[in-house]
Amino acid sequence: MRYLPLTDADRGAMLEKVGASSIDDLFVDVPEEARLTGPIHGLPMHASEMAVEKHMRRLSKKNLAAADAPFFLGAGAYRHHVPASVDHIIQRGEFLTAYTPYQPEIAQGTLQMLFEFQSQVARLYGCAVANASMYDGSTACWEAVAMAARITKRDRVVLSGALHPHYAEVVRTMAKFTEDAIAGAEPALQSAPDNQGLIARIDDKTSCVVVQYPDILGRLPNLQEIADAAHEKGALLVVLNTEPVALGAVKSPGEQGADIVVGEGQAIGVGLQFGGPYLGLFAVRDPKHVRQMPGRLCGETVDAEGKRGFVLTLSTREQHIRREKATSNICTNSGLCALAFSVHMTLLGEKGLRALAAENHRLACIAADRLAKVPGVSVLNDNFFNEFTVRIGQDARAVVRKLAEDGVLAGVSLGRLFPGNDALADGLLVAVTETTTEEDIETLASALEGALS
Amino acid sequence: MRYLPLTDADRGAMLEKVGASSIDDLFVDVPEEARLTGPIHGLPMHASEMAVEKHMRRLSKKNLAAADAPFFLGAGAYRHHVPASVDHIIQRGEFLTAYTPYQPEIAQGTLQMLFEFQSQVARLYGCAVANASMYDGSTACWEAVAMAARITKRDRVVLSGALHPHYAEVVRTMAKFTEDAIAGAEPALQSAPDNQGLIARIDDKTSCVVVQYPDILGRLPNLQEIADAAHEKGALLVVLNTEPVALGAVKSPGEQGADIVVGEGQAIGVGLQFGGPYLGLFAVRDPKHVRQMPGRLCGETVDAEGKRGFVLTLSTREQHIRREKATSNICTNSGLCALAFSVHMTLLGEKGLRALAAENHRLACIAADRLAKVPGVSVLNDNFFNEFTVRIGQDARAVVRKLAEDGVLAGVSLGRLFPGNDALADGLLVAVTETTTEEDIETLASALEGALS
Amino acid sequence: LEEPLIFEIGGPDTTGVDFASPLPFRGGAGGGACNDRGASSDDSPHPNPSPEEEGLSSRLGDLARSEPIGLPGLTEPETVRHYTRLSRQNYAIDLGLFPLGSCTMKHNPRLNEKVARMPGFADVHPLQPVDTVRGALEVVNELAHWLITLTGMHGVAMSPKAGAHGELCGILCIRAALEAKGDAREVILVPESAHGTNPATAAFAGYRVEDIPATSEGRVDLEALKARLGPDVAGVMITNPNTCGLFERDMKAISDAVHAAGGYVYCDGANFNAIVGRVRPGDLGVDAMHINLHKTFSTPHGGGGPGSGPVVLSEALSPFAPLPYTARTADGVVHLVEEEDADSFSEEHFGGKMQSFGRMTAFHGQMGMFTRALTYILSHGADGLRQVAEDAVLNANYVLRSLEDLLHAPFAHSGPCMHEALFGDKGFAEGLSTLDLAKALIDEGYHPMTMYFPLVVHGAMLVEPTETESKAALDQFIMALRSVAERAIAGDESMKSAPHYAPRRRLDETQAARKPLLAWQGELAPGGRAVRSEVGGR
Amino acid sequence: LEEPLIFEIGGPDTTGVDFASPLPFRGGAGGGACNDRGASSDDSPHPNPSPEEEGLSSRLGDLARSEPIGLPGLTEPETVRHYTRLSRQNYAIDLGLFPLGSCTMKHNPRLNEKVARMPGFADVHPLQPVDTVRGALEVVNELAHWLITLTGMHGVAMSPKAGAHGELCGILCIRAALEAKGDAREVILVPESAHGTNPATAAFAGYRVEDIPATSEGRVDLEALKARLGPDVAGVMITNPNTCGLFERDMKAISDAVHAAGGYVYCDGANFNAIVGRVRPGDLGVDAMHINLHKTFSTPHGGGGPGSGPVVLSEALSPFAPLPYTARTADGVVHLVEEEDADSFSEEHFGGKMQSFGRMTAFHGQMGMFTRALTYILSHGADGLRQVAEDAVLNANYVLRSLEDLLHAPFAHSGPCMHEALFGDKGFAEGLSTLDLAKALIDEGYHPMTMYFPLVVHGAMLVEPTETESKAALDQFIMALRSVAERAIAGDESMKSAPHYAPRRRLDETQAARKPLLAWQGELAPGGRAVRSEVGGR
Repeated sequence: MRYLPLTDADRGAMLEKVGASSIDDLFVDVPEEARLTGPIHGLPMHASEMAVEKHMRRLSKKNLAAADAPFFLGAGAYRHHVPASVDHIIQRGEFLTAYTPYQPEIAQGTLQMLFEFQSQVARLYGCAVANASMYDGSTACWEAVAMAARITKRDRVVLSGALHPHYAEVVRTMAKFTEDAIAGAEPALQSAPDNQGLIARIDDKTSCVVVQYPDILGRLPNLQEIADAAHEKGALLVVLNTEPVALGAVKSPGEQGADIVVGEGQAIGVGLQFGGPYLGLFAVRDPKHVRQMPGRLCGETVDAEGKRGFVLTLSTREQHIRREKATSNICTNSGLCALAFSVHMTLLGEKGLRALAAENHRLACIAADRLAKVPGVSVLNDNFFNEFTVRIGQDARAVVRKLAEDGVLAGVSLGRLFPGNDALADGLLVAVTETTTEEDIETLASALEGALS
Repeated sequence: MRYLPLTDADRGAMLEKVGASSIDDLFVDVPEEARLTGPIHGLPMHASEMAVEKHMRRLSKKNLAAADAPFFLGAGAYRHHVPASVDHIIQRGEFLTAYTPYQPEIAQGTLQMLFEFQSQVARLYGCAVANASMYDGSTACWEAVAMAARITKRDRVVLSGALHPHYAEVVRTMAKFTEDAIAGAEPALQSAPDNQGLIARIDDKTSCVVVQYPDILGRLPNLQEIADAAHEKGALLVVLNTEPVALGAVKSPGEQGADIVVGEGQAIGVGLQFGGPYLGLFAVRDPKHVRQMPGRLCGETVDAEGKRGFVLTLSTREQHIRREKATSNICTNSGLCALAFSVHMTLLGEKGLRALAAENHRLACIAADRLAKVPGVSVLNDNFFNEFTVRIGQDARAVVRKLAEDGVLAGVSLGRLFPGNDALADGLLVAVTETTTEEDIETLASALEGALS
Repeated sequence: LEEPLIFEIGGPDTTGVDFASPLPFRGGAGGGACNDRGASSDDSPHPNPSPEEEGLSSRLGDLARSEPIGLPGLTEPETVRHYTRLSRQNYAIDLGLFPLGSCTMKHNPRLNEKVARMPGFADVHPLQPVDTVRGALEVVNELAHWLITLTGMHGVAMSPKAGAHGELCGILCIRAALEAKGDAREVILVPESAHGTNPATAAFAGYRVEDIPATSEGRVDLEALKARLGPDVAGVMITNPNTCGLFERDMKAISDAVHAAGGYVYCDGANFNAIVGRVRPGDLGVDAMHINLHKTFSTPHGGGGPGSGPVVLSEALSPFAPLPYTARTADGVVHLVEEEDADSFSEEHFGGKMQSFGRMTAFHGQMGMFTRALTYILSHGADGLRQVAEDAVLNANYVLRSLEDLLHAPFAHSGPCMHEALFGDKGFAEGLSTLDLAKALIDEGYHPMTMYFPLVVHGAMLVEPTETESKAALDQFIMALRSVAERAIAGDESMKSAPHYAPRRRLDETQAARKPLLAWQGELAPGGRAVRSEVGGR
Repeated sequence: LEEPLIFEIGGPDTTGVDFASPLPFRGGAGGGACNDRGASSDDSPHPNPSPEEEGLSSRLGDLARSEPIGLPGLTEPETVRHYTRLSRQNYAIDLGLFPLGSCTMKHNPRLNEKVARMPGFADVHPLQPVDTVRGALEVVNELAHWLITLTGMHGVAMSPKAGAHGELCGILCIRAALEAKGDAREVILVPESAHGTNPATAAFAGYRVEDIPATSEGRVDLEALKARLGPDVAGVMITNPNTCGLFERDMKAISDAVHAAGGYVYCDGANFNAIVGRVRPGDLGVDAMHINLHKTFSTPHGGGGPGSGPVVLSEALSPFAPLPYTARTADGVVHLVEEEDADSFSEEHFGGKMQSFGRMTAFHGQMGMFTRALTYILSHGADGLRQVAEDAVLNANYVLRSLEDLLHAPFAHSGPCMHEALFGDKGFAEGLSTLDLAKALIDEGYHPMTMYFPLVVHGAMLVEPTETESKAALDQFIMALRSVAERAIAGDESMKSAPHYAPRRRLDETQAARKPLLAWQGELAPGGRAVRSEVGGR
């Protein structure tokens, strides 16, 4: 067995040292009736690398990879080009096979990277402090809600109607158990987000308002007026972003008054991966809220010789110290994805991120204009970044399936996201990135035209 | 430009330091008429990583990859499964982006690896000493011929008729310039190699006899009798091996009396790569011949504190010291391929190599027996390892092309290797490795049956 | 050389990513070995025209960014070098033994990495039409099947993102099951020696946490537990094998007692690697157990994640599992079941109504970890996984018995240990602590063991070698550990300032916490970059 | 920790490669999130039956191996760790500046590595039917086209395996061209400062080598060369930019003189990176020049190879190029031309007969390097490659002018340098040498420059920074080099025992050469493995 270094001779010598006559002696504490005598039933015996690879390749080929089709899906997961050097770096054994940096003297590589990552995220979000990452955007979003409740000591949450429905569902699920009250809704197909309706739902029992930016329909709400309204009632504004590339083109949530900014970082460096592992981003505008933050934090300090170094810090918030009084039960972060994000962001830099954002927006504008010319199609959005909603006058879900059969991955139907909501059924979310070509856009337009005629 | 770190500000500051007013000033020594004024004509401007990757992927997809077809090609390049960890290791930046280990104190990684590699090759070949690798098997083969001439001070070379024709051609080409006389031939479709005919050509002007093992038709010549005959005339026996996996199943050339053993190491760790880069192996049975060897050699020594360490040694043989008196003009070895070979060989070990060889032989036997049942097909070989010759009663070259159209890569026709030799035209070389499945063999047999009927 | 921060070397105008038009290779390049002819193309690039330049108007409205972000950029050579250098300041399993008890640092096979990068897994969107991702769903389903098989359970929730998330999933299943019966209970019992995530999870799910005492043997006190059970106890959270490295002999009795009292049994499966293939937790009455794919099934830790924590469930809890889930129907097709059709699907194919407690995360879980774990399970197979557990246990016992004469081993008398060996600091010279020993071990070239956990042992040292260490590697480690233990006993003061040979000397954690500096505070050097502050030397 | 040899840790019975039957996943796994059902398979493996066990007889005849080979095996965890540890004893461009003059250690883009591994390039056999490898042939042809374009030459031979192999190719073309004219000549002129491969190559091809003198400026002495030319001179081998880092101003005049005398001009293209995109050697009358793809076009050095040395050729030499070659015909199809059809193909499509001197290697050349080099060329494009040369030259001049006040720079007065800066040891204190300075530089964290080459300068130090170093990196390097230079001038004796902080102290090369130990001599520990000889400490 290629992963097991002990030889039979080793095993014999070691059993002798241990004072056991057989390996079974080491399992004496397992009750007789629970001991399996032979190999577990049903699972094949060990297999060669070649055989396993072949099996997995066969399964892989049963999927239509995004690179093999004109591709327009977004809705919280975006396909961007990831430079080859990102994957090279995350495969360095010293990053890939390291553990959580509990021994900082021999983990400065991971720790300095996390400090750089936190700094990048904080700047991108317009915040003071970001943590070392969460599981993903949806769990980060719930943690933000829980944190707002701790800070405000209130238990009523207002969710924007234009929040990603999976995220809203996660919040609702968790709130069932924590007994927070959730006021939410589903979006209406309007050209701009209903900020006034949202603001009207904030009252002085509201712990926080959760707003997505850009929202699930691709629209860009003005956050400042929501922030002002929330703050007036003593509530916090939680802003969710699921497309960090957008922040290269639009104002940050922090500069518009968001108190907690969370997001999904997958778009930078991580890739699609059928939904995971992804990268939860979490930041606060006001440093005074740091001690209420969930998750790991890396901080700068010095060593015994006065040299700069980095450590995990403020762990008194965390479960391994505070146990049932922790800010969260979260233990793992998403370290390797954070590395991928940080490396990709370093390669981009300010200049590259802005150019990337500009290119995304440029192509999205071209796509919107082109699709608007397809008979029966109208573009909903007043504004958008790289994703927008079109109405196609018939059940978009069926059209998406039909186009997939023809090898075009046309976008995400609102029917897939909000099943059962007939008012949304003709809506189609179309995401465009730098990986989209004008030829792809043309293919989509023609295919849509064909499907709708 | 993503690979160029200087900013325009840097360039300005540096020009100032240098005392030049513009970059053109640094090219003053180029005659006016040879200076290009604009970007070179014809080449596009710089392109994004994404665009280049897309272009190269398009070219890649115009090829039929071996994994996508039943595959039976050999003739000096063999397809084996390479464990994923091999590629991981050769992509470590410290191996990939290091130079020749001229500063041994900071190159012990490469040097120890080379020492291990040399030791592995020497043992595999049954020799005392191997060098740190050559460009490929064919150039190693010529270097062996040249070395034999240096040792024997004779200039007549006897080539076995069953030598890979590319290798024979390289020897002939080089000999035109070095004025060695080459006696060669093309093989006859006999079930066993013509040892006696070969021996009859050895005389007391012969510097060396070059024999391939297994030979180009997959046959296994008995080397000992050739060695004895050569030694009797004062000539050396050079043995060429192009399938190192075979040596896990058959006697080594060294133990049968070969003086110089050379080979192509590609089969272990390196992969097909459309013919290169490959890995030349070079070893001598008698350590006294070491100083006549071409190429780099790594040797053990100690450092100033007495710790074991490794250095490139005996460089007085080499061009950078001896210039026109060097044993060879060779400068580069094939370091990264040697690493891949050594890692794969370490993963195999004696046990794995023997199991791999057994599996190759087992499947080849199945294939030979199955193909022999195809009407019109006969198996030529008395003996073979994982490659054998079949006669199919018609022009094999056309049949191979026809089968390729149907998605079966059927083997190498002797017509491709020996064009114009009508006696060989119905011969087909079939190679079988552990990557071949019994289903593949069945597909080939059916396809052949269809093509021949 | 010290490695500066990206903010200290990167400028706002530097980038390692180019944007130019797609390559205009119309007709391709011409020419040949001996001839310079054929078509050539001469298009010039168009570097990202803005929408305005293209005759489009921007659709950003009044939200277009006006302020700089302050992000530094590096070119590719600088980037590769920065992170390569940083990486070399890390210890990792690829470099040596990493004996972190309860964290299970085993070898991460490279085949797993290769498989996870196959385009059909890595380059697939979670919301693609289901017919275009059948292979991905098969991976989820096949892994689910083997997890169920290996644990002897009834169902599995695949979406939890990590171990603690899986704990939460299990506890929420318990809560949902109780609520479905109208049986509101308030207390979860947790042993003192549990991972900190256990009480945190129970609290998060709205439960009050009470301790279960341990016996002097280091196991749960069955009688005390029984005495505490009652109508207010929703369940227990037990780690088995436990954090003292011992198998809970009375597991079945505990389960029976809890069930009899109307509660459920949560098993923390962090240490499942010790028993995989030899014991099925389902046979011991467990109702829910998370499985750390990065512990038992070799997916990489990556410096702190991502994890993946599928939760296997008993028949009683399965209906309450979170959405989405995958299921293969009798016709062999794998389905993705989400909110929309969970009820109908369940009724149609499995003859029962789902009572899912909801959704724990967007999308479907840690696909990248599923492919790796499945690859690992298939590589080892039934015989290999059993051998994994055996070798892990043998290695741990070898460490225990090779050190118990020197280091205090409080539960050495309690029978064989399982995957890890526990020691305490009793016998150390005055003033020297477990921390000092750990830091001294760094100077010997090793990552220290888990320190000060579990809390039940003073100055605890928890050593988990795993099955992927050779005897030679263990012998060398034991020798090193003996040597530092002898120094700790003898009172070698130099240990207090260890490590001496690491990339950093001991770091001041107090200062870090007192004046938290959590982000770089400077401004980027405009139009260029700051010269590094430290120079020369090593 | 010292890393033992694989022979000291690996056993003959250990392997990291399993052989078992293909997975029998007929019907796949069943089950779902909530249900443990569905088909499962229960086949057992058949571990490699021998041919005899299969009812086949072995076809190895009497040559079946009977003796052990003596190869050690390691499992995958041990293998990964062994090589990871070894790698960390290397310096590499990924770790820092690597100023090896005439060796050109520039950044190796990772895209190149990704492209080279695409299955259509990596998993293709060289003898596949041509219709199944058209894309591969297009790569060869497209690269050939750009090499011709960039050099302004007529043709290119793609098959040479490395720079020195390319030199040989060029010289053999010259010899073949002369022989075709019935003009046997005996002498090749080579400057003293040439790479050692130049004279070795000429000698290998049967020529007598004579030196060309240099001027005090460090360039070829045109008048002396002209005086030596005559009917016995087959050609000259000139490196341009030369190994003193200077451009040969008189290159065109040299070419004209050589041509007038009936000879040919070989240009060693090792330093083409200094002028790519700014100068085309074809415009200077060069007849043949090899191009080191790993120098100018960024393919990795890999610790000493593989290289790749295509040779661009003038119209006069092109017909003599070695086989095989690729050519695109007017219909856009790329052909592979081998021995069989070279003559007919050439006549049909290019209106001329091939007079190839033969074949230099099996198969078609270094495909893996071609894909990388083409990727690099397309990434940089015409504007980028020009910038490459400019930045390389600017960086070298910056180094030259930042050090010439301290280090002897013999040709500092000869004009700007090109890609590299040359210094000598004049001014060092008695007893301290270039070697000592180089080893002291190791202690500063740098790989030393090229030492004692070119031979024309005493104690030569040849520094080539390349274009992929930032100004900040250069400033830091210059500071380090100044510091060791100052110590050499001041006579710091501690330099003689440098390096002090490297994985090894100075190694005894004399002992290595006097008693060569070139292979491990021991026997493998039977049935297990030797315990490592050294333990502990760092």
